[in-house]
Amino acid sequence: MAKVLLFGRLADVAGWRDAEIEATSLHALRDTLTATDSALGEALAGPGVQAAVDKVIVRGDAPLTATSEVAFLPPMSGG
Amino acid sequence: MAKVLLFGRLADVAGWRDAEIEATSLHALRDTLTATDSALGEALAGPGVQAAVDKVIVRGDAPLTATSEVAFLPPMSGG
Amino acid sequence: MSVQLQSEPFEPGGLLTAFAAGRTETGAVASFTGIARAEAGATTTLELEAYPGFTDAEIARIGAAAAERWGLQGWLVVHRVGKIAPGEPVVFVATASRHRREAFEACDHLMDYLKSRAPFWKKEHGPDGDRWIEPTDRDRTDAQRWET
Amino acid sequence: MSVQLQSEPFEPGGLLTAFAAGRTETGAVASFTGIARAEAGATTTLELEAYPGFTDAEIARIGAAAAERWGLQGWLVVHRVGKIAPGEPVVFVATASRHRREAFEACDHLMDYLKSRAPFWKKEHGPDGDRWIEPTDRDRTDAQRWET
Repeated sequence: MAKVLLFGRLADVAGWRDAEIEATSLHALRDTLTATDSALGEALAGPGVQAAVDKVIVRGDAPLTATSEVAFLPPMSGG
Repeated sequence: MAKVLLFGRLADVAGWRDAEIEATSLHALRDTLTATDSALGEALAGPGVQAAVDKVIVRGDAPLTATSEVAFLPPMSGG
Repeated sequence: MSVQLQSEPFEPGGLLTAFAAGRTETGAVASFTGIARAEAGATTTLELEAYPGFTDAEIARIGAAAAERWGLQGWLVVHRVGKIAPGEPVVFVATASRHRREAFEACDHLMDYLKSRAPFWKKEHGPDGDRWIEPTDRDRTDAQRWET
Repeated sequence: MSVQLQSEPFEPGGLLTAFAAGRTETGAVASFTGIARAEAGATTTLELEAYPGFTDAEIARIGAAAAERWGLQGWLVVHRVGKIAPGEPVVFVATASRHRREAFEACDHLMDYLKSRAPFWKKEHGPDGDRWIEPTDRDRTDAQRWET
């Protein structure tokens, strides 16, 4: 059960900001999210959206454990 | 009797900061100061030394009245 | 050498006083205060979202790099998160160095980073509803000045 | 839009608070505080001489030109005169504008002017006696950046 966090407009698209979701890898997590909510799946695949695992940006796939925290980050706008 | 003000190192050279001196023009005033104190005369003629009459920089000669204020300004150093 | 994200309003003068205190070998303190503009009556409220533990770590990394590049004696970033009313300060940056050029450039650089690329997500609540804000072209141009 | 020459110490944070207060259409406030450095134990005292009525008028003229050039919403220069102890603030400049680039550039410009060409005469009282200080080459170079 990875902890999943959505930021910015991703949370608006999904209707939630954090959830516990079963997944053993980042790719598997994306597949699960897309299967559950195609609009969110599309938003996650959009330009400039990044994923962080345990607060480190990850490109490509990564294994997840029960204590992993995964954050999906839309393009950062600055403050 | 023009009021004469010396700034920065000019006052150190002369040993005074302000004085009342009889002069009808800036040139005449410079001549009087140089005749009285040749070291001051030399300092006043040094590079970058400017004169202001009634707080306006004057290049060349200018008439002086009894209420004129003449300031001799060494190169400005900034604060 | 500090980053502070906070939802409460802050007072820039008090931050400057504390930052500048007791610096006998510092010749220069530059500061910048960014304020939420009222935009002439279009009563919008700014909302900033951060990722705690990630946003502050990224800003600290950029701050440390700036301190190294410009030889800073100190730096401070205080940034609001959450809803911010018009007229309230959003961000305060201060930098300290021996000479003024370094303090100015580092402060300017940190602000360009904070406004264009720092991990915040920005929403405007206005009379016509909410909208997410993307960085402006000028923000990108300003930030690129430092990439040489 | 104000120049203040004073022989008493001042507190930069209080000046920034007053300057930034009530600015609903200002997005950016830049400030700079110049501090007399202790120079690692060489206990020198800085002494600044101004020509009252001339020095402040010249600074006001440069401030007004900067306000025009960068579209400032406000600016403030506070400058010490007389003897200044190590660690004490010498100069405070603040600028306000809608966007940050203008506030930064105007503040930077005013400081370059104040440090290199403003009508002050500067003396250092040190362990080896007194000496008059002339502008440094770097001051001249910094000031020349604005002449294009």
